[in-house]
Order: sequence, then structure tokens, then C-alpha cells
Amino acid sequence: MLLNILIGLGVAFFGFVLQTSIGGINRKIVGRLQKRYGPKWYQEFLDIFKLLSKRATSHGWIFDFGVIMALGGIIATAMFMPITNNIVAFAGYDNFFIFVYLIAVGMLGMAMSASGSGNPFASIGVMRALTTMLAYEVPFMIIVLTIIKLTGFSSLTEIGLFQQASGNNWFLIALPLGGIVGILSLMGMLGKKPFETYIAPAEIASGPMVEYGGKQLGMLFIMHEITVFIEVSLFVHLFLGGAENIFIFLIKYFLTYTTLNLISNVNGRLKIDQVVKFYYKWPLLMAVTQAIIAIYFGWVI
Amino acid sequence: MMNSMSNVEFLKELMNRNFKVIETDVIDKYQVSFVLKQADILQALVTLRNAGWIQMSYLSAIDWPDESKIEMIYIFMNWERPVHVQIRSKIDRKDPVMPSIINIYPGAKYYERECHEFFGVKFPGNPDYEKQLILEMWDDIPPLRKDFDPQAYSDRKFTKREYKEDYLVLSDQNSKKEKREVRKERAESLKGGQKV
Amino acid sequence: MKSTKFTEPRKLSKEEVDRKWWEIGDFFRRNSLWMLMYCTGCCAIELPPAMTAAYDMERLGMGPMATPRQADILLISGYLSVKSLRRVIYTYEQMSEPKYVVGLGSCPINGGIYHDSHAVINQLDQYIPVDTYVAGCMPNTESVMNGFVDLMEQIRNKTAKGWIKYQENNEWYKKNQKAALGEVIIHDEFHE
Amino acid sequence: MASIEILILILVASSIVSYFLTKFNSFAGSVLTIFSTMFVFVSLAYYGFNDALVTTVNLLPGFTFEFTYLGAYFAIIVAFVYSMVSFFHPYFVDHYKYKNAYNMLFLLSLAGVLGAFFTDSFLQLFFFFELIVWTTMFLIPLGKSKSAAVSYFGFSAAGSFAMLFGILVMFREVGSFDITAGLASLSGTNAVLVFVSFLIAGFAKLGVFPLHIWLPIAHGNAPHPFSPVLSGALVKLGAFVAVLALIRISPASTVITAISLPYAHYIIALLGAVSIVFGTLMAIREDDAKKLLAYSSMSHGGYIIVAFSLLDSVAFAGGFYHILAHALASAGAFMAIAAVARQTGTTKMSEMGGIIHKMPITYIVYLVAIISMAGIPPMGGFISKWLIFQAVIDKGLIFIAIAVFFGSIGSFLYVFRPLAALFLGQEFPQFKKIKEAPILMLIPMIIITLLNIYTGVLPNGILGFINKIIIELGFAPLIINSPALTISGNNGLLFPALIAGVFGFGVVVAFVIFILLKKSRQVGLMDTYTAANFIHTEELLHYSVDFYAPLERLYEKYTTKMTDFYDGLANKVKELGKLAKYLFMSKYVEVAIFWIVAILAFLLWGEL
Repeated sequence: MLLNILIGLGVAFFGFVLQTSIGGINRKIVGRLQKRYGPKWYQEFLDIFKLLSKRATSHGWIFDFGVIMALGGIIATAMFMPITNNIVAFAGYDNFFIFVYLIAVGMLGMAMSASGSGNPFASIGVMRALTTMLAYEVPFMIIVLTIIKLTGFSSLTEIGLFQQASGNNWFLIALPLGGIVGILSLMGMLGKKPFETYIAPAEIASGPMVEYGGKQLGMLFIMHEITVFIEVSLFVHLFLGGAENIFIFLIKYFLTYTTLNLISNVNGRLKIDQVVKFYYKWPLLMAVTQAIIAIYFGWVI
Repeated sequence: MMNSMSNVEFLKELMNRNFKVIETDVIDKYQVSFVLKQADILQALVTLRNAGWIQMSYLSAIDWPDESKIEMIYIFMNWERPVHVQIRSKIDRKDPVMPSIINIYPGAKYYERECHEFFGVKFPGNPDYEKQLILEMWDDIPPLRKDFDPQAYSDRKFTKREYKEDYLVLSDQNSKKEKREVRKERAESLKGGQKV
Repeated sequence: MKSTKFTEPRKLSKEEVDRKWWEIGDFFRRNSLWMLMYCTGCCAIELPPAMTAAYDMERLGMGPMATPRQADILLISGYLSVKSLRRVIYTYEQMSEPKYVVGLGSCPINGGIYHDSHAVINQLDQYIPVDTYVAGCMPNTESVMNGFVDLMEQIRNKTAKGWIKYQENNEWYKKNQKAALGEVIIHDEFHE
Repeated sequence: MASIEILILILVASSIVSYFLTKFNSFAGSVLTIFSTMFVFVSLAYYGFNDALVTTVNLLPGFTFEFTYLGAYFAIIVAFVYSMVSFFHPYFVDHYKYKNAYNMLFLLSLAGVLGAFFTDSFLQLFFFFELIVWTTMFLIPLGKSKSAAVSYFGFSAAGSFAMLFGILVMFREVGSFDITAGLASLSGTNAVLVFVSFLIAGFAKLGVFPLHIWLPIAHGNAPHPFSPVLSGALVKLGAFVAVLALIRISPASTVITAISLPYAHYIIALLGAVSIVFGTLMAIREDDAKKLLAYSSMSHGGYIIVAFSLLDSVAFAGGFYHILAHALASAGAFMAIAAVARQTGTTKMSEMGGIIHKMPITYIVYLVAIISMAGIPPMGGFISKWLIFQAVIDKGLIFIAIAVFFGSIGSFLYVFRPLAALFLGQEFPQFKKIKEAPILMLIPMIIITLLNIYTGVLPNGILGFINKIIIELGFAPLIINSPALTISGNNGLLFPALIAGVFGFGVVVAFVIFILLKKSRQVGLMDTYTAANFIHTEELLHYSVDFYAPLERLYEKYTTKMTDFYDGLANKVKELGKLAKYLFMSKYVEVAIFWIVAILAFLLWGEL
């Protein structure tokens, strides 16, 4: 049991290091695209450790407690995440629903702490984040329902193994409409650009983050990196056939994140109600069509 | 146009028929200025507003310390007959009081407050003309009066940086003399934006 | 036999440990400077080239931030009117420590072309401590970048101590603020 | 050794005693309600779990009782909520005009609930149902609005009469009022009739679409300590009736092969799904905290209906567990709101802010309750929602899945609103003087909080009891405890204790990181980022009005459709009443006499 917990912590730490490095590399890539030199690849580490070294301000116990709950919830979620077929801390318990709902504890902690700061911008940002979440989650869940129904498992490793066993028939290809919905929803989850509504620096002063500085902001950055790791890994396991070994995982992870980042960088930003309308129009329609085709007719490529 | 009269003519006729116009100045066919007596101003504004000058564009003042007068300026715009009309009137500088026009043009509320802050004109009729608007915690005579010395105020209020030594004067350097003279020559050859 | 090669590591005192941590922190801090841009004057036009492809501030780890809590540098670009000085002081006091101030252009240094105005203050460092000035009206982008590099050098040499000065000489600063502004925090009818 | 009859008699007797005692001394009378409800709950729970409840009848002629696990489960939950809420009475009854009646009716309604769950005859069920309806109908107007009781009574009466109709139809076919035998021997058209009429009764009590209008009105306007009872306990009566209809009757209809579910059940599940979506959307835009929670009850009622209409033991387990989890969560949330309402005097979210600094324990109670309500681990709501999801996915019900997932995420939105607007945010000057709720009110809230956590961490004991119910209903039990402490769904394992443990571990790690770093500087709430404006008024820095404005804009046009329909119906009924009044109640005596004669003639027509 202790070993499992240590493996879990290792996964969380690995996720943090991985996503922070890949985030830095992506900043460099975007810089090059914009004909800039771009920051160092380890710039995000510097940012986070700088924030941790500063002396922050606090608005009372709920402000601090929320941050602890947010980071704790996200670390706990990451501890369940499988990396490859074998590297998984709690084998058999990497249930899909744990990720979707345990991540929500972290989000709730952050939302609580942000509202506890007493800044109206923070509450507005939380409102926008929750509204966006209401938009992207439902189409995504419908597609995951299809996948679970087809495979008969809700465990991520089992879903990955299922795809590998059927000759690397990834669900991104086997369920083409569903794959598109998955990508769109993942962009919403990561807050990538057409759907980036809640971190709006020029509009609501970076939304939920408005009152944070120093160690609280540093911890929220760590939380954010691990959250991105969880969400992208979910996509890799659900749609890209999991990973036999760690190199394949790294390649799939890197390609997924970089592709999304590149798409995001050539897009503008939608309004919140546009985001909701968009997700409840095309992705939901595609998801339902895909689910009906796959479940009731059994047509899977 | 409904009538053959030009807009300026119409305006001049309107003003001269109703009021004793001290001075009329037709700047161009879109801008006319009238100088009126202070007592006529409110009546004139009502007339203008009824005639279609519904937009108040500007309200301000000019300080004339030599005559001991403050000149009030109102500018209005008519969208049917495109003419800006300026109404001017000189009022006493010692105790400048001008009745408020917010009953005729409600938008004048903040203009009057600004005017009070910068020129010290009082606007009875405007309920909060004395509240501070732009200058926060001002403690001197109104700053746009001509007898206000901003340099003296700045010296009194804000610390100045004192330089212990004189910094290098570039015009004395010989090494750059040539370049400087070329620049000067070129500058003198230019004639105020017009082609030579 | 006791090894002669390795001596017993000396037990560090608490101050020394703190200093070591501080130096490590300084490494991170100078490589990741986030700015809060208080763009009140014309010098702000020099910032877009500094941030975009021409000079690319991000390669030094710098970037704009939205709120004072998140920022390390308070960037005062251009002249400061009395009204904005109140807000600058309020913003400066909200920033998390350590914090640095960079004054851009000649107006924060000596008033610049507005030295005789009733509405513009002349010397910023009387009211809040300034770590780096970038002179010029307006300074060109190279000197702006150079100013930031100077600030990084100062952090490395532990001379960027404006925020400590502000704590230690708080009364002096408050006195100056009072003399110029009357009161820093004021009430106005639009925010009641 | 406890007999159901004795318990009911104790409640009736203590209700009469408390009537006079409260008149004499309201505190003593309220304490009596605490003791009698606690006694009933403890003996029910103790003997109920050990199968030792005696059903013999000695003192009440004509009444017969029967012990079923189903009834015992409901009765224990309801009695628990009653006993917890009774702790609030000493602080609240003095505010009400008829405080002695309040205590008496409270105990009488519990007696009605006990009878309804343990009776074995439909006539008695109807009797106890009416007892509950009539007692609560006089309790509700003691709160804010008198017309709320009318709305409540209107819908309850519709439900009751639908049930009576069903009972009579069944009696004509079967010839007895016995519940088990009667429901089992129904068939054909009569089964469908009884099914529909029972479901109308269940929907009306549970507040499920389209019979939901009374729910926010009654919950929102009921006395503060009675709202948790309404939402946590009494609404569950509807679930009980729905279980009888959906599982016990289960009329034969064509099975849809793709999802292996009969048409009738699929339609009911769709109604439940509509209820989930409707309740969620309405709750998102509600300003009154109690009405918001009422709409959330409607949405959760939808979950219960969906679970029971899936005809799958995992779904049944989810439904039964959801009844418990929602009872605990909504009782906790309503009690926290009641405590806040007592200290501040309002339940409007736009009028409050920053209560957390003065009432931290109430805040924690509310927080845990809403985490459970939103179905987030490690609280009870997650277990039940997980089970329901398992069943929905296993059957491949796409359209119901949309509603179920939408409600699950939407609940996150609406429960966060009171949290942000009421507890967090700026501390208003008028609330700087308030204190934490008194200790006697905190005790039940803390117990409920602990139970919320317990149901989320160690659900297996309770699921074991639920398995007995499922076996009693004739389905295969849910697989639990293989391996130990886990729950097996249709496509995966759940290990709640592990999730909770890992979550706790994560929080500890985060706390260690937090504590190792530099201590932060404490600043006030008003010292906040305002784009460098000096703001001195708390209201300006508190975002609580129209919280989800961008989302609300998308659907606010359509929100009044249902209320408009019922208003129209009410107007029609009123017009009919006016016509009757015009015809019968004329001021001329002759007209009245004419009608009396005419009616007498009509009635005697057959005789003569």
C-alpha cells in the first residue's frame, strides 16, 4: 500500500515535471512561430519557483485553505492516473469517473479560495469557468459513454489495452466524429483559445487568479500544470490507445499538447454565451450522432 | 432645403430678432459666434434649443484678468441645420456667478462642475456644482485662472531634483561639430512645411 | 582513521541559511520578472516593440501581468499626475514582496517637459522607492531593455532594495506623500 | 423490543403533551420534540437494522402493520431527518404565531410518516398520506407566505386523489387492499391505470416535472426549520410510491430492444431526465437560497426517478443510495441556510456576503453538503451518482445520459452560488456583528456533516442493507466487498475509501508544501485589486446578483412556460368557480331555492 502511494506521488510529480517542461517548450515553439526568440525551455520552472519564493498576501483562512484543497485534490487525482499499461499506482481503480469528479474537488477548492478573496473579478472568473465547464463536459461525457459501452470497461488502462489489442485501432480514428468532439472538449478543458473565457487578463484581470501572488499563486500554477497533465493524459488513454511504454506516452502526450497549442494560437476568443451555444450545437450533435451510430447500429470503423 | 435662406442667415435672423446681439462673428458656413448679455443667455439657449440646437457640445470659460471678466462659452450643434453656434458672454470676475443650464441641457451637469473647479464660476441651480470632480483635494485658487502660476505651485508642492553638477553640454563638443552644422543647414533650408 | 580529505561540514547559522535561500530565490526572481505596467504617459509606446518580435522581452523571462499581486515590477512609464500618483502608491503597497519599481522616461526623474505643471509631480522617488530609471524623452527601446537588464544585475548584486527602503523609511515616504497629495486614499462619489 | 404501534402512539401522545407544554413554556415543549423524535429514530434504527421491529397491533383496532426492508429504510431516513431538525425548534418556534401547534403538527406528521411506511393496507396508506398532507399544510403557512400552503395542498391533493383512484381500481380487480398481494395480482389495462395514477401521486410528492410547481414555493416559504424536513424527508414519500409503481407493478409493455427497457419505463425515465434539466436550469437563476435548494431537490428527484425506472439492480442501489445521500445533503444545506437565516434574517443571496468570517462551522456544514449534492468524492452523492451512471452507460441510454451528466455538472454551478454569494465574498457591515449559530443547532449539523462524509467513504454497510431491499423486490443484489470495501458496477470497480484516503493524503502533501513556504501577510478583504480605484463600499466589491448572467441569457425566455401553463389552468378553475358562484350564490334567495330543488330533483330522478 505504501509502495502504491509512493508510485502515485511519483506519477503526480512526473506529471508536473513533464507538463511544465512541455509547456515551456511550447512557449518556445509559439515564440518561434511569432518570429521571436522565445523564453528558455525551463522558464515555467523559474516562474513557479520564483512565485514560491515570494512573500504573498492572504485574505483569511478560506483563501489559504482553498488553495491547499485545490492542490491536494489535484495531486490526489493525478495519483490515480496511469502513465503506461504497467505504471499505474492503483491498478484497477483508475476509473474514468474518478478523474472527472475528483478533479472537481480541486476546482471547487480554487473557486472557493478565489471567491473568498472578496474580489468581484475572481467571482466573475469562477462563474465563467463553471459556465464553460457546463458547456464542454456534456459532449465529452457522451463520447466517453460510447467508449465505455463499446469496451465494457471504465478503467483507463483497460480502455487503452482494448485499443492496443484491436491492432492499435484508436478511438480517435474508430470514432471519427467522437474524435473531433474529444479534441474540441479537450481544448475547452485546457482553456485553449477559442474557448479561453475565464483567464481574461485584459478584461477581468485574469479572473480567478486576480488576488493571488507569491506562494498561493505558485501552488495554483503547480495545480494548473498537473491539471493539464491529467486532462491530456485522459485524452491519450481514451482516444490515442494508451501507451505500451513511457516513450510512446511521451510522444503522444507531446504531440497532443503541441497540436492543441498551435490550433489555439491562431484563434481569437469567443464570448461565454457563444461558447455554450457552440458546444450545445455542433459537438453535442456530433457526439449524439456518433453514440447512436456506434451503440445502436454497431458501426465502428 | 425647405426655405431658400441659408442656415447661417436663419440663425442670424433668429438671434437678432429675439435678442440684443452685441457682436456676431461668422467664422465659416458651419460656425457662428454670438456675444450676448449675461441676462439674455438662458432665454437664448431656450430659443436655440427649440429651434433645433439640441446637442450641447461644450461649456467652458476664458479668464480675462485685464478686463476683470470671465467669458463663458457655450457651443451647440443642430443636426438638422449643420451649424455650430457659439454663445459667449462676459461675466464679473470678482464674483463669477452664472445660472445653471441643467434644466435646459441636462448634460451640462458635469461641464459646470468642471468649470467651477478650474475657473471658480458658481452655478446656482446645479445641486452639486461645488463637489470635487477632477482635481482631488485642491487647495489653491482655481488653476486655469490667468493669475495662477503653475510653476510656483509646482515648486511649492512637489520637490525638485537638485543637480550638484552641470552635465555635459553637447553643443561644445568639437567632434560632432560637422554633423551638427549639416543638420542645421538642412533645418534652415526647410520653409515651414511649404515647398520651396 | 579520520579522513583528512573531507572536513566536517560547518553548521550554518540561521542567518547564513536564510541568506543562502535568499540567493537561490534571487536567481529565480531575476530570471522571471513579471511587470505591472502603469502606462500613464507617452513612453508606453516603447513597450510594444520591447515585447514583440523586435526585442522579445520574453526571452529574459519577462512578461506583462494583470494585477499588482502577481507582479514583481511596477513599471511607471511617463509622467505621473497627482491623481495617478495616489493610485500608484496604492498599487505599490498591494504588490507582494520583493517588489521593484522601474521609472521610464524623464518625467518620473525630474518632471521632464511637465516640470512646471500644477498637475504633474516631479520626482517619483520621493514618494515610492525606484530601483531603476531609464532616462530619455522618450527612451528608445534598447535603453528600455537595458534598464531591465540593469535591474537584473542589481538583483544579482543585492542592490535592488527599494522595497526594504520603503519599509524602513516608511515615515519619510508617508510624509512626502502627505505633503504633495494631502491624503493618499481619498473618497470620490463614483466609487461609494 | 419496539412495536411500530407503540412508536406511533408515543408520537401522538407526545404531540398532545407538547401542545400544552409549549403553551406553558416553549423551550420545554421543543425539548420534548427533540426527545420523542430521537427516541423514535433510535429505536427504529436499532431494531430496524436487527430485524426486531414488532408489527403486532394491540391498541389500535383496524390498523395492521408489516415490516419491509423498503419501508424500514425510508422510515429510518425520515425519522433521522426529523430528529435532527427538531434540535432547531427551541430557537425557532418562538417566532411563529402558533408555536404550540407547530410542535404538535411536527410530531403528528412524523407519526403519519411512520404509519405510511409500515402499513400493509392501501386504505391505511391513504389515511396516513392524508395525515401528513394535512399536518404539513398547516405547518407551511407559519413561514413566509400563506398562499404557499395552497399550492402545496393543491398538488398534494391531486396526487392523493390520483392514488385513491388507483387504489379503488385495484380494489375492484383484486378485492382487497393488501399492498403486496394487490400489486402482484394486477394485470392488463388495470395495471397501466394503477401504474399511471400511482406515478402521478409519486411525481406530485417528489416534485418531478411536470408536477413540480409547488416545490420551490413551498420549500422557499416554509418555516426555516421545516424546509429541511420537506426536502430531506417528506419528498421521499413520493419516491416510495414511485418505487411501488415502477418496480412492484411494472406493467408489461413492449421492450425497446436497443436499450432493453420497456416503453413505459423509458418514458418515465425521460420525464425524470426533463426534471433534472429543468430543475438545474431553474436553480441556476434563482436568487433565494432556499428556492435554489428546492429546485435542486427537483433535479435530484429526477435522478431518483431515472434510477428506479432503469430496472437494473445497480441503478436501484444507486437510487436507494441517492435517497439517503440527498436526504443528508439537502437536510444539511437547508439547515445551514436556516442557521444563516436565523442569524441574519434573510435568505436572499443578493443581500448577504462574507458570512463565513462569523459562521465558519455553518460554512463547513454547507460546504460538505453541497459537495455531496454535486456528486463529488469523497461524499455520499458521488457513490449514488456513480452507480446511476454505471446503469445508464450499461443500458446505452444516450438521451438520458445527456440529462444526467448535464444535471451533475449543472449542480456544481448552482450549489456554488450560495457558497460564493452568501458565505464568501465581501463582509457586509450590517453582518459584522452576527455570531455563530448556538451550540444546540450546531450539534445536528455536525452529525449530518459527519454522516455525509461517512456515506462517501464507507458506503458498504448501507449498501448491504440496500441489497436486502433489492432482494426483497426480486432482483439480484449489488456485488459489494469483493475485494473488500469496494463496489462493483457494470463496468468497473469503485473503492471509495481509497479515494478518500488518497484525497486526504493529497491535502496533507499540499499542506506540507504550504507550511514550508514563507508566511504570508494578512490583509483585509477590502484591500483588494480594484484597478487602483479607491472603493470604500462593500456592496460594490461583491458579485452576487445575476451570477450566471451570460448563461441565463440563453434560456431566460423559456423559463416561465410551465408556470404560465399552471397559471392559465388556475385562471380557468377560478372562472369555473366564478360561474358556480354566479349560478348558486346569487343574492336572490329564489335562485338558490330553485337550484336546490333542481338538484334534489336530479338526485331523486333515479329513485322515483
